[in-house]
Amino acid sequence: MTPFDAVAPSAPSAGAWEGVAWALARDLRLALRSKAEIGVQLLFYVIVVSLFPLGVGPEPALLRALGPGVLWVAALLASLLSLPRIFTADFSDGTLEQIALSPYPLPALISGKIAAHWLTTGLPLVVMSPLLGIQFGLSGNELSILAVGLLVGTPTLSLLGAIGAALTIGLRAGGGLLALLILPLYAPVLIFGAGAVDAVRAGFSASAQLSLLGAGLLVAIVGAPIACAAAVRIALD
Amino acid sequence: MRFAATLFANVDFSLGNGEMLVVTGANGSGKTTLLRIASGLSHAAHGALKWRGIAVAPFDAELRASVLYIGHATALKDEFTAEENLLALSSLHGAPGGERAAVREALGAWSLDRQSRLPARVLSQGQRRRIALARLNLIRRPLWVLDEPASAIDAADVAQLERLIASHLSTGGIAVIATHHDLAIHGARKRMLRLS
Amino acid sequence: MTTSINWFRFASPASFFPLARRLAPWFASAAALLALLGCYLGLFVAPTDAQQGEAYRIIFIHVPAAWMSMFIYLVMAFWCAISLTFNTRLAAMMAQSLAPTGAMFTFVALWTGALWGKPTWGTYWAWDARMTSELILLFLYFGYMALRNAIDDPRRADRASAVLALVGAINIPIIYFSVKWWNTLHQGASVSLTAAPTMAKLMLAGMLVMAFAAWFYAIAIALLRVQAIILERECATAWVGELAASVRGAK
Amino acid sequence: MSAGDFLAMGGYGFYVWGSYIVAVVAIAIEVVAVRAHLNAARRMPGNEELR
Repeated sequence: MTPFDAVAPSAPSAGAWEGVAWALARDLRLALRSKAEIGVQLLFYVIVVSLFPLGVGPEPALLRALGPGVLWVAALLASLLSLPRIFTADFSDGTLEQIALSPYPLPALISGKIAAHWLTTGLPLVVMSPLLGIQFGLSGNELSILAVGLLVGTPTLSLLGAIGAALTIGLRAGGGLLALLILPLYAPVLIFGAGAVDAVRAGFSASAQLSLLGAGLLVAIVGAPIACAAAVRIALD
Repeated sequence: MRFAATLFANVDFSLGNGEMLVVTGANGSGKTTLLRIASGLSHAAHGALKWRGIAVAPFDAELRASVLYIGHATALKDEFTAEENLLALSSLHGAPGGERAAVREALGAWSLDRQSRLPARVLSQGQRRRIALARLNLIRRPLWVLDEPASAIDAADVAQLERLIASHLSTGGIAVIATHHDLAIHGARKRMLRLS
Repeated sequence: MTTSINWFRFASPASFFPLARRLAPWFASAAALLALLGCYLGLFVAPTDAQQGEAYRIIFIHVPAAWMSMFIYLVMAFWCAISLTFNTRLAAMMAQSLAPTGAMFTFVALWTGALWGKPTWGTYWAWDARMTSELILLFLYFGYMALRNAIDDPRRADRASAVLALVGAINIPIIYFSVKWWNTLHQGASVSLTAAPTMAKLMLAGMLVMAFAAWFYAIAIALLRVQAIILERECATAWVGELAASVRGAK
Repeated sequence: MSAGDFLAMGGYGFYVWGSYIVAVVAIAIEVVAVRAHLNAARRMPGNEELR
């Protein structure tokens, strides 16, 4: 059997879903090996949110007005903080090269990595946010819209953030550069996420904001992995 | 080119089935860059990379399905055990089977049975190199691109490496190897390329 | 900016350098003349506005600067797309040479917008939809420039910043409409810059002349800066030597 | 329109001139910066002839 016969699956593009599955399973197992890190991300979210009442005072009406914005900005920062983890470790130990040279399509593999990043950083925020919302005196209805908004918004944050993380692989400029690149792109997600809770508070339905967040997510799901793949290949060149 | 400095120019070679190119040269002469270009990771400033006669861009799907690149980095995750690392890498490259049995057998071939359950971070650099080389037993690819494969491993393992490369070439495989050791590969059509 | 010249022939920095050298002064002088004409129209000829008195004369700087800040980012994204698809260094150099000018126009647009906001709304910063998205555009410019000089290898810098510029360009409309939605949601349709005073023909003429002045200025500055970038990046290659020989010959 | 009125700009002088001066200064800074950048590039090794 010459090596030529045993080449990898003939139609690599057919392997897209296996690629997603491979990356998701591998990154989740990696993340679960260092559970403490997930805890740190979550604690960062809690701390940032809890700092605001110290800054603006405990006055309930004010906290209610600030609540959604604070919870969403803190979610942005928590997501931003954990982005380098997607590529940096793999870049330094050489696995990113092997991933880029795999027959599976690179955007699929990267989607799996981003999904794993969301499950370990975005989802815990969604679960934690109603609890923190109570600190800000948000009503039950507002808390549920906050959680739903984060559920739809945080994957978009991971997807857009992954582009920035891929562009800054191996650069010594550090987190500041990543924040500068990505936070402007986060603005629409923040606007509609926090806007959804405000709409509900004012008695309107938040379906408009949530559907726009959903649309943003779909666009990001299609576009971000492709941009990330290009950025990873550029970084490996 | 690296940082806009030309490392080497008008290098031209083509390899057929069963042929091996050994690239030598001082450190910094561009051996790694040449190998990365050959494996489709990097761009060449000028000139083209052809696979099976067709010019291919970096990360070309056809080339990715045919190349096995082992660079300086061992591509091991510290949190994973030796076995898990190899399982992940072989399934990443869609190696047929890729189950634990083939992985254990490969680790055995490189006398790493006892270390197979240990997380990679506790292993020595030599052991990690051998795990990286164990991929040669697992992943079937026509084109091998190996960057200093014989570094940090002892004589017995170099012999194992030479046997693997010889059998790869005998079944019609191609190899591009950068190395300082003169690998004794008998009966293979060996070509030398020295980068000054 | 891509004039009718067959720029494929000038795709290599070597052949584009002399062209940039010759064209830059022409665009610069055109820009200067138009700017003078524009200022004359704006400050002397244009009538006083009924509602805003003389304050509206700021639009002759603000609106062209705002247009240019957006236009330059799109031209930058165009050159980045070219540099990624055709893998040409020169296209990436053009994008690199435009970014600082785009950032400057964005800053000027923000500054003049604030100074115009004070007399019209009473505050320098009223979170107006266009001004807020202009601010985010400034961050996009700084992001592009920061990424560029965070990467040492010029090749990677070109391609990575190109991807960023394209992702940014796709997001500009999204950012603009979401900020517009956010602004109307919170403030209702307050007076915003779009409700500029009814444009007497003379005012419009003044603004268009200033817009062209800004455009030619941007081309001139980009052509100057691209020469410096070409020299910096191509200085190792032989052609700079030959070029010097030809320049000596021509002198 | 006397020079005084012109400068006063109907009471909005500060804002109008504040805008025009900042624009001119910004452009001047950029022109100087680019010229310096070009001259520095010309003096780089390998470009001596182009000085």
